Amino acid sequence: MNNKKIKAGITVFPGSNCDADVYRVLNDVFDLSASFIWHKDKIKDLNGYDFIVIPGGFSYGDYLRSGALAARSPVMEYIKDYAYKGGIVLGICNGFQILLEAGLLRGVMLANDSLKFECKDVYLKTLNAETPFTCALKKDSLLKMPIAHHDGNYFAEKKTIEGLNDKNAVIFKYCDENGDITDISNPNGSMHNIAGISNENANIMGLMPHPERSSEKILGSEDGGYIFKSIIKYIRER
Amino acid sequence: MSKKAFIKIMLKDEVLDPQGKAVLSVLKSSGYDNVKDVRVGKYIEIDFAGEVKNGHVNLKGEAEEISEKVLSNPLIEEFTIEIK
Amino acid sequence: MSKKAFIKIMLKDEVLDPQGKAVLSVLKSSGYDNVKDVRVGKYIEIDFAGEVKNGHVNLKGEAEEISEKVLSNPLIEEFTIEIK
Amino acid sequence: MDKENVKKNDTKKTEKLFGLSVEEYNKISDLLGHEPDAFELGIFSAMWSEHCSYKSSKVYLKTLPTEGDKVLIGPGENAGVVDFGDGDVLVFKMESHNHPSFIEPFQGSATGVGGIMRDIFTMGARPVANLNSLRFGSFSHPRTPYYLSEVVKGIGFYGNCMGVPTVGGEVVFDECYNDNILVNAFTIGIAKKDGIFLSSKCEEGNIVVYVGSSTGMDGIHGATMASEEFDLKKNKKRSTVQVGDPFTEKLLLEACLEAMEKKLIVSIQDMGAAGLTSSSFEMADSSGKGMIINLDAVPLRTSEITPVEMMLSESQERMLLACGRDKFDELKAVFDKWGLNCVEVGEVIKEKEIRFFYKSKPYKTLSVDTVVNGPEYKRPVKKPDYLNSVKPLNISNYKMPENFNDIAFKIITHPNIASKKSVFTQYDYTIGTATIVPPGFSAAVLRVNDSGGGKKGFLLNANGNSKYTYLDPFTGGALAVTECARNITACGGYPAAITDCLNFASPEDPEVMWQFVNALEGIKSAALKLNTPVISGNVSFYNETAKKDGGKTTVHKIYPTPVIGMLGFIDDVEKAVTPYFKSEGDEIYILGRLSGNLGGSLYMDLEYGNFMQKPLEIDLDYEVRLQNCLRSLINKGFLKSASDISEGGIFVSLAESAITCPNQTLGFAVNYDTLRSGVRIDSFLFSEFEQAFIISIDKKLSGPQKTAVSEICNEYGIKLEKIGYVKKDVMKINDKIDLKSDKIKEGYFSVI
Ligand SMILES: Nc1ncnc2c1ncn2[C@@H]1O[C@H](COP(=O)(O)OP(=O)(O)O)[C@@H](O)[C@H]1O
Ligand SMILES: [Mg+2]
Repeated sequence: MNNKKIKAGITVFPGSNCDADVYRVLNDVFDLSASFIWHKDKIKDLNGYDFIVIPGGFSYGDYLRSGALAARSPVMEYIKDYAYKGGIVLGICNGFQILLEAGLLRGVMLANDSLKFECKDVYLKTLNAETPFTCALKKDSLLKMPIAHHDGNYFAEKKTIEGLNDKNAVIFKYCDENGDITDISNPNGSMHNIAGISNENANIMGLMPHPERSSEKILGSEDGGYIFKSIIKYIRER
Repeated sequence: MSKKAFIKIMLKDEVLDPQGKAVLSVLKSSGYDNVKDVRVGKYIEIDFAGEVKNGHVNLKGEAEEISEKVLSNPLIEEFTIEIK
Repeated sequence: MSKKAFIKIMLKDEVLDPQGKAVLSVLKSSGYDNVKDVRVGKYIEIDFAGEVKNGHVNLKGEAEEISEKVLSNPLIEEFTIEIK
Repeated sequence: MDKENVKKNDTKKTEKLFGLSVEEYNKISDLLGHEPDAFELGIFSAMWSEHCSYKSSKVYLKTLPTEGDKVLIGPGENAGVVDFGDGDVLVFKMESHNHPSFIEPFQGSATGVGGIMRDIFTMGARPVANLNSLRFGSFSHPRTPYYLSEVVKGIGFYGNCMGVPTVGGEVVFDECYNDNILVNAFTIGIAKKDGIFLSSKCEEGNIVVYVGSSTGMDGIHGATMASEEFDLKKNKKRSTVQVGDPFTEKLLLEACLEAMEKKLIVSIQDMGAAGLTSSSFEMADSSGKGMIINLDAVPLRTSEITPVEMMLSESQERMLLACGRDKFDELKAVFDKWGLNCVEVGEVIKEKEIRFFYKSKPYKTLSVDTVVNGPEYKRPVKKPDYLNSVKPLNISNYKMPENFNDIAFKIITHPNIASKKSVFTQYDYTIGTATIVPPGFSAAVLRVNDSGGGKKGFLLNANGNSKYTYLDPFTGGALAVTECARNITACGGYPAAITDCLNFASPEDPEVMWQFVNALEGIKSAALKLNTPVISGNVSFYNETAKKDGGKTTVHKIYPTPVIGMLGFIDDVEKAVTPYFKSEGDEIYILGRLSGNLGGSLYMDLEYGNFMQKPLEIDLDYEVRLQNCLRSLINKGFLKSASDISEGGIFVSLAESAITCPNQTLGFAVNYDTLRSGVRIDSFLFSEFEQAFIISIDKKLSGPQKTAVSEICNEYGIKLEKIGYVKKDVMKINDKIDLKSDKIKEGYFSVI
């Protein structure tokens, strides 16, 4: 599939607001063919897409709980279908929250321990570099990316965490600029500094920081671009 | 004996409830057709220390004061308190 | 006749409640010394349409379904329902 | 609302006039030929309120410079429009939401942000950045933490949910705002030059369409309330809080832009203050037309609402628009897609009147001209008495402090100086992938993502200095403009245009009016000289509160607080310069001239408890040369950093340049010859708003390059003086200051 442009679908819920940024980065920076999937579109299946991004924002205002209402909207049935069949799904920020609420990933997001919205650069440590989302990285690579969220405080029962660890499904953890995973480098109180996790098969990943906002040097970091480069590499090579 | 205050805080009727509105629209689109309206409020449980010196009555007073001054904005919200 | 469901959603005991913690610290620093603990949850009122065809029992069932599937996240929250 | 008619000249009932004076009431009766009934009175009181009619400020606002080669649309529309080249335009405005934020800081500030964004997308522009300028009471006042935290949360709640980055602003604490906080919100949007929408384009036969949220009882009489002095006994007015729903506004934004793109809208006006009243009358008036409005069709949230309440409701997230009858179905399909109301509520007619229908019957008819052409006053002015005691400062009358390290630390950790990081990290400033220089530095720098690969960008800054305006209204007004320009120039940008938000006490007080008139003169002079026309703005009067202090009632007035929001341009965002030092060893210079005037400074306040002196006046001709010189040096790539000298003086400027560097802690060693300059060391360190910049230059600059730098300075007639070097970890100035950068940094970042 080398000559064809990779096709990406970007879901749009009422209240999504990082959809345009992801669209621009995928099309203009990575030269893919990305298009929007409006939550009400009558799509029978999503097989035409090489991967799906659930972008950030405030779907349904994030009322009730972040991501909760979007997770229960009809298009998620198709996403679930797509994902169960092995399709690649990346949820960023609110997209991560939606994946959790939809049960595609395990655990929940609580309010940041500061109880405040936090917008700032963080460092991430790559724990697993053998996923579609990280295969262009090396294990332990450090990435600088911005976060911008109010509910990024990952929480799960002990059993779930053990499960994640067993399956190598904790993909990214918050760390400091030296790669040390410390309390101080944890921006939101997230359990074990978890910033990004996948499902068992590693075809679904949720990530709190924004790779689309850190894919160009002029924006202060190109590190987020590795997430997209990984997906591209994986698709090209599979 | 330890006592608890249960405080329910709702937006006043005439005040817009964006959360309720959003929940309503999702319920409708999920086929719950006979849902007519949804209002979302807060529920707060306050646990008072072991020895409540001044008894039940004052506890209610204290809970009222807390509700009015700290927990709610009387301009847009109203609260009800139960002591158990 | 129109019916209402009153749904209380609280975080499970073992889940940390940062909002409750924040309220607690505000109360303490405002001199409410005998407040021991605060938990913050949600209170949701659902108004069902004028004619409830299937009566009381099913309404409760419907409210339960809504609470479980839409309103709460069973991983961290638990709910109680009252129909009036 | 009271259904009973108000009797002429019955002064006991003036409260029921909703802020109208008895004379105004009588004039309305004359115009109508009868006593206004409740409906008419409601409409007039809203449209003739200070907030909607600008009756006290209009005559003066007309004198502002509003034209320039880049200005496409000046004041008068929902927002001003500036040409950005390549077919792009920028649309911006600033608005106050002071009173609602005081009574409900979270919702008040949130709806303030929502309101200003609506002003921008009404014009067809997609909002791309927000700023906010905030004033709270004394930092130690018990209510201040509450206001600060709620206001910031409210702003973040709305802006973050909308997906519009909040990239800058200011936060000031002063006792004078204890009972009147100020929340001024600024939004800028981008549009195509041929994609601008106006409220003045209604054509006969168009249908009038209501879109967005339903109408409820919120915010009724908001417009008149904002125009009345706070008064303890008027607490009952406090039932008028509006609740913001940014989620709905996001949908409204997308729906409006989609409908505009599809050319389904002829004319559009947001429903802001005085909701349906102002939007319908203003749209009719600016189009030279009239309307039929069918009140039965207005989407309602509650059935128990009277016609006048419908007209006055300030429910948020609503718009009124006119569209061709043949386009309505298509229009409705767009709003349906976004799940929003889209209802035909009337028709545009030729006769300049609004005919209301209610319960399927004609209800009332009002002449558009009569309602819209409210009074216009040239209110009495009087120079305030206190100004007679504000004299130039002679610092030699004040004993030199012993320990400069202490006072320096006190200044850098003063809440008005210390970092506002804990504020702006609650705002999403990275969304949009356009923020090149984030908040925390001089001006925000943004790029344009679909400029076809070009590197052009724009800069934004907001500033006001109420203490200086209090001490010298003219200078304060001029300073607000100049300081914005300094911040923009220090990044390498060209100041282009401004918006203003003029926050004052009661215009019925001649002394306040004097402050207003003179501050406006200052803004005018600076805007003319710096070539930054005023393209939009807002006036907020009555920021004062009557309080009973021991039986006696005193009126607490805010300092006159004109705030300026400025837009600047830059050709290449990659060439933007930041204010912080870059590497050890770089040379530090002062570009410009120092006056050493400590009048009105924070130093005088903190060290001597007296700041009632005349502040430094601005030489605007020199200022223009200075900024041109600086920009020229930046454009040639000679500078590694540039920072203006604002509150706290040179010490603060140097210290911030050292500690705000993102990935290292720098310091400096500075030596300034006080003997030769004849300026006392404290005057050197702490005099504020000097007409000078602190710049740093690579020590490895070649001889010819250094010559080029001098030549540029000579060409503009600007002095350049080397004062030291960038160091690591320590801050040293003469033998007076010797501080650890870490300690300063820790203090600076932990106060707020
Ligand atoms: N309310 C606010 N919202 C966003 N940014 C803010 C706010 N207050 C201050 N800032 C940011 O903090 C920085 C310093 O502000 P200020 O001290 O007013 O700067 P200056 O004196 O250079 O104008 C600026 O980048 C400004 O945009
Ligand atoms: Mg400033």
